[in-house]
Amino acid sequence: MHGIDILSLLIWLPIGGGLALLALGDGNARLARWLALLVAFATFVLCLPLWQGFDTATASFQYVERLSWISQLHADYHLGVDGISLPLIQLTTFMTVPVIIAGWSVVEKRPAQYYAAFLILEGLMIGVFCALDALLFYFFWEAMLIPMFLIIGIWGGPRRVYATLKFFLYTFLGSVLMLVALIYLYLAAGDYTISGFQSLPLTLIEQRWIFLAFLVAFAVKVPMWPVHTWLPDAHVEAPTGGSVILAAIMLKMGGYGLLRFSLPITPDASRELDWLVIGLSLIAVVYIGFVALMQSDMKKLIAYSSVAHMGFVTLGAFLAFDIQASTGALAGAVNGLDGAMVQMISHGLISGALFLCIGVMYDRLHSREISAYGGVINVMPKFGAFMVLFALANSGLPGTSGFVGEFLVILAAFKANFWYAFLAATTLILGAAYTLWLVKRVIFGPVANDQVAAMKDLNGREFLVLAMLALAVLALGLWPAPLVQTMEATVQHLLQQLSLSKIPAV
Amino acid sequence: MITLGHMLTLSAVLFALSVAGIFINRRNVLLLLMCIELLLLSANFNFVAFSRYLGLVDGEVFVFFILTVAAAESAIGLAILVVLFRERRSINVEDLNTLRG
Amino acid sequence: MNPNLLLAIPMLPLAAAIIAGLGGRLIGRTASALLAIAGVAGACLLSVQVLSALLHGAASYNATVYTWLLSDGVNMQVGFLIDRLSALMMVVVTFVSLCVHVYTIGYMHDDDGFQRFFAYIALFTFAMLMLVMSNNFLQLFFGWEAVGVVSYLLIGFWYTRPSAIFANLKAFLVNRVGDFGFLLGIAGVLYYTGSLDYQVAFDQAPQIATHTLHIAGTAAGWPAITVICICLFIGAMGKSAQVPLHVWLPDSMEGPTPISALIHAATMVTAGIFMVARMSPLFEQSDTALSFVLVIGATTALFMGFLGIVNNDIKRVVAYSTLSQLGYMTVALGASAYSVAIFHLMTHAFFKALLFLAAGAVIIAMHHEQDMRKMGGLRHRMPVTYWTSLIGALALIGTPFFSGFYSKDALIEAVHASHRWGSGYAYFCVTAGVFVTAFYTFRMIFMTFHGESRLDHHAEEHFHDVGWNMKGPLVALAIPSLLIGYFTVGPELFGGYFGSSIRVLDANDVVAEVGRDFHGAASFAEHSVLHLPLWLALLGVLSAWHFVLRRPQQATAIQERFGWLYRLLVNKYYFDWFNENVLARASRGLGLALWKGGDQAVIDGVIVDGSAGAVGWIAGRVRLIQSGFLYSYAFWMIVGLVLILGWLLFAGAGPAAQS
Amino acid sequence: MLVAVLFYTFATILVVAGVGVIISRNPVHAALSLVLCFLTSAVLWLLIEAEFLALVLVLVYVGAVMVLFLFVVMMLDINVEELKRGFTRYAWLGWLVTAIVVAEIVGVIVQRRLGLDVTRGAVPLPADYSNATELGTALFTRYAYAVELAAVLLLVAIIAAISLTLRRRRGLKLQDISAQVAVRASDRVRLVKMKAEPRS
Repeated sequence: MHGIDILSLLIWLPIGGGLALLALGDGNARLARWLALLVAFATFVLCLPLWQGFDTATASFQYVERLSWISQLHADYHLGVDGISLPLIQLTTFMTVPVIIAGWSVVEKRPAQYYAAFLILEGLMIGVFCALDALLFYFFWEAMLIPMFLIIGIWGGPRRVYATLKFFLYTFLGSVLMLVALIYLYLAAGDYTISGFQSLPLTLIEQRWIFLAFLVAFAVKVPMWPVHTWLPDAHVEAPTGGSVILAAIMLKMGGYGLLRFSLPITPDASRELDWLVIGLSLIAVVYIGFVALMQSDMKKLIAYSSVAHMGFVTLGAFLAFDIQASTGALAGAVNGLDGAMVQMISHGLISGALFLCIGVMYDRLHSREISAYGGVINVMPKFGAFMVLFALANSGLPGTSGFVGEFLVILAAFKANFWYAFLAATTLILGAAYTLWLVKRVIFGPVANDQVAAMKDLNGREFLVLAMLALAVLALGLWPAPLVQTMEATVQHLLQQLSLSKIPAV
Repeated sequence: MITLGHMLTLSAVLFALSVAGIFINRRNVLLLLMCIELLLLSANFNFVAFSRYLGLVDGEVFVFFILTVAAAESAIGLAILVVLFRERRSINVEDLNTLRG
Repeated sequence: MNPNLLLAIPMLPLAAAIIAGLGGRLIGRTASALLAIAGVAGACLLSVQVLSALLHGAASYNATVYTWLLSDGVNMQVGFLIDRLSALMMVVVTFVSLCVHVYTIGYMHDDDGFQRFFAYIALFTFAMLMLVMSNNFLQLFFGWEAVGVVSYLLIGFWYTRPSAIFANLKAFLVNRVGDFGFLLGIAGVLYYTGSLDYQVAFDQAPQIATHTLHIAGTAAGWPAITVICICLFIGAMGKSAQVPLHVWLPDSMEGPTPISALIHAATMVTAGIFMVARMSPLFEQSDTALSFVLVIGATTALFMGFLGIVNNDIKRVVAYSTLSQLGYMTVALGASAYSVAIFHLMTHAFFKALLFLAAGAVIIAMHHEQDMRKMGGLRHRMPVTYWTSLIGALALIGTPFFSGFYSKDALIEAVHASHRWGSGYAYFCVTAGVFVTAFYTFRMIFMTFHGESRLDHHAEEHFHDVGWNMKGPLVALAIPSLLIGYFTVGPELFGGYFGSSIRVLDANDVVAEVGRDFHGAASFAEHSVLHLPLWLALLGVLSAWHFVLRRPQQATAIQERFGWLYRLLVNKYYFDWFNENVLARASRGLGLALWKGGDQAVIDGVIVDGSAGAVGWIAGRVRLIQSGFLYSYAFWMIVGLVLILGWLLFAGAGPAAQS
Repeated sequence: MLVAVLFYTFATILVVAGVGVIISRNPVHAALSLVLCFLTSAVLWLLIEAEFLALVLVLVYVGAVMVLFLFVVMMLDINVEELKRGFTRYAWLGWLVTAIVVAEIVGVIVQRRLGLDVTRGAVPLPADYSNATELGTALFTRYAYAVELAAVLLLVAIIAAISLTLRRRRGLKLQDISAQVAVRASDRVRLVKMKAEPRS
């Protein structure tokens, strides 16, 4: 694959498009929209050939590009994808398109800059997933915060300053610890290659500290309990598109980091401290489930539901050690890792779709309060159908993507410990309770008031966006095999990595 | 014969005097500036002494620079003092507490 | 068997559902209805063909349609297992569904959601077929949840009614409690057998029995098979509405009546029974789990029957009857008489669907009046409905030669023959249940069709008998309700019909024991004269006649005399009260406490704002050092100097050592 | 011997003058004492053969800096009485610290010596030695860059001092030459064409 550097193109095309939009200015909103859509769509289309040439039989990185970047620090511009990052990149390019369309007629304040921020964000996020050099990874990781910060801070709601500050400080705190860990690893390894880090022997004490530093960074991003409180605030204040990207992709960075850094770099510390991650994940599932039940703000409810669902990602990722402890073998651990990955993709689609749905309602009524709505389906039947579908998907209905990840993780959890599975499975009840109670109060029932009565059903643009996502959710739910097939080799390789001790023999 | 010890002791006394001056004259900015000059002089004494007793000219070069800096410092210090006095009609340090939140 | 034809069975209703659902507006009402009916009729015909092929000796079919997911060597797939058990279920499902489809044309005629309704019930048929045709646990769970969702959508079909959307949420959540257990059970099966395939799992059932699972404090641990079976049965309890997860079924009557007939009487609620029968190789390994099944089923059978006595809503009476009958089936499962359970499931599907549809006809005729106290004397005004309901009622109470008789009598005999822990209690419950069943069934028949007309002005004005598109299905269902037991009891129960699809250990085989006394369907009926249940049923009918028609005032008197009992029954044993005021309120309270107390007070308040506050506090202290006074800085500098010089002077080893 | 006598004499004057700087209430007296300090210091530096610096000290300090001080003291209308209000509460602390510092420095010099022979005299210089030449050679060769920097520093100090003390008086009439050059005719004269108004 030496014809075109497709990964670089994926990263820099949206960024270039974003810069072009910035240069274009806000004068011509119409042109800006179409240009943004064109770029987003082109990026999505560009991503498709990746699957064509992707070899699912190998766990090694593909489409690798490597140029010297900062030679004094031995940091390279080093890109590549494997079975874990490829689906996430595809998700990123896929979700950006509806986000652009969703802002079509709604964003009036500085439209070109709005789209530019999203396109630049897209490029940076793809960069995070592609980077094979830790410093490059860190560069993208931090740079990504800036457009998001601006999106919430400029186009956000009334308490946006508080929310952005909280968002920024939380994530920054984690990132700084990660940087310390990366520098330590760099000093030990001599360069910043991630695969070099993965094969680096480390003593248990070193691993513990590195693991904890990584854990803080990624736990904030996921977010895991108890560092999740930035998420509801950020979501509530963010514009619809911001919420979608935040929920659909940025949260995945945490899960991706755990799979890419924590587990392979510090397998022994992961083994030792897996109880911590599993405990926090289960708390997230149960505790947050109850908290979500009582939310009166729709976006907050979905935000909390995201925390609970991401609990499955972290749970699935760390089950391998307990499975080994309880059954003496690693059989079934792949289920957990596969489940974590599928859950990430699926949650990206579903939570993105739900935030878009809330955005559709917000555009009409300018309220996110559940009590302001009621009987929406009477006036918006098409919308109601979509909303019910996504709500059911969110509560893990088989046949939708929401089921696949949870199912796999619960299967694996049972192997690790009956009570893990028991607590994780409570999501069946809690997830259904908070999601469908929301549906009952908002969608069903008699028309609540005159404002609801005046709501117009979906227009073509909104219909297109939701239909796209609905198809993706159903397709993934009815036939997840291709997705799992893509990452199988990588996940097996990851399992092998984390099952081998890295403590140097004395 | 003037030994190194003589010069250093004299310098120490000057230094201590200037420090004491900063304590004693804590109200008057002008006197504080003078004490600083005295302080720099005591440092210069050391430079000169070591330079001569080690036979190295570099110490004296540094004295030269210190004199330069001291001159610049006193020029600006006095300028500030003048501005200050215009604004406040006072050079009492205790009146200068605007920055104390 | 031709795989493509098998695939066509669920796909026909699915295609109809998709077209009617997405393009209903486009193709219009009639076309949607016809399409759905055609789809289901095709499925029904093919199912009958499959069943007859199996009866004529065709081998069972077990194959994969496609691989859903392959993870870590666990092959999760969608596939079909067509044996006599599933074929029987397919026929029952498609036949009842077909009747309901036809009936719906009349029942939903005036409703705006006509096409939507057809889409839903066709979708339901698809989901139910996927459930019964499955050859693995995963697809079973798929169908299981899918029928639950369609049920959710259909109970809330009239979504503007607050009671309907309350009922559908309740139904879904209660079912989810069951699914919670079910999913754990499936995970357990995978854990111990390494496969989700029925055949693999069932073949390994004895091996599972050797494992123990350490889940609670006991050092010995629990037998794994018992845990798995109880988990699976919790799923069945949710779907088949067993105590205490039964609370959703009476409320589900908020849905349109055809749905009550199809989903909440004939098919979906029996999915749990089907599932346990399907899992017979697993359940047979655990006596404890079966005793649990037995006791739960017996409790449901008797105590839910009582509730039918005090209810005046015609649909709810039938609903409680359904609960009670589901309890009967569960008892049969618990007594290892799986074939009897399925047999009762089948006969019940016909006569209960019939009763529901008849009730629906009455409701339509009465212009949406459901209160039996406002009915009476309808037998002359709607004769077809009357006679068909009478057939249904007689079948339900177990009149000899009617279908329900064979299944119920065999069931009671089987329980009688069982020696499992709890079988004594179960036998008492099912026998007493016969009286209760007869009493509430005929109370309903008498109140609705006999006696003086108590119609109010509104109903009288709008009264009109229903058309043949509704009567036709009644007749179509009445025929099997009357006859099917007579013709199938011999082969199905005692003729080894189910073959290897139901596996019973010899020690538990109560059906075989009952079968020793079986000498043909006719003599089975004649022998019933010697058994208690027949007389209890007769007593029940007579009591109903006495209290409803002859001396209604006595009923009122008893009601007043035993006020506490009446209140207990009217309040449905306070299950709903408990759920709403204790469980739901506690959940909401917990949610609020965790949110306000945990998230906002502790995490945001103490940790997040607290750390910010701590930084601010420290900064406030440190700031004081920055006093802005030159002499203070000078002082500290000098102090530092003094310390350094002091160190130089007094420290032991230093540069001074050399001179 | 003569050198020793001179040293002790001037050292005593220096210390006394230093004390005078810090304890005199009147800034003019303090400044004059400081001038005396610098003069005696210059003498002492001459004694150890640092001629050039001694001269620079006199020229720069006494001639320029101290004059500046005196100017400022006299220009500002300082309320001497207010500043005279005795020593501060912490004066005793100042004296104490001073005593400790002197004692410690002397102790360090005498006792620990820092690897030096403090009883040694200065390095004897050859007869044709020129302090100015040596210093100049060092300054303009090895320290050329630093000299440049020092020059810049002084320039900055000049500009800073001027700009700080520069007073813009209100109401002062000055030419704005750029505005004068940039003016256009149309700003000054407007030709208005209008009909003659009828005489009322």
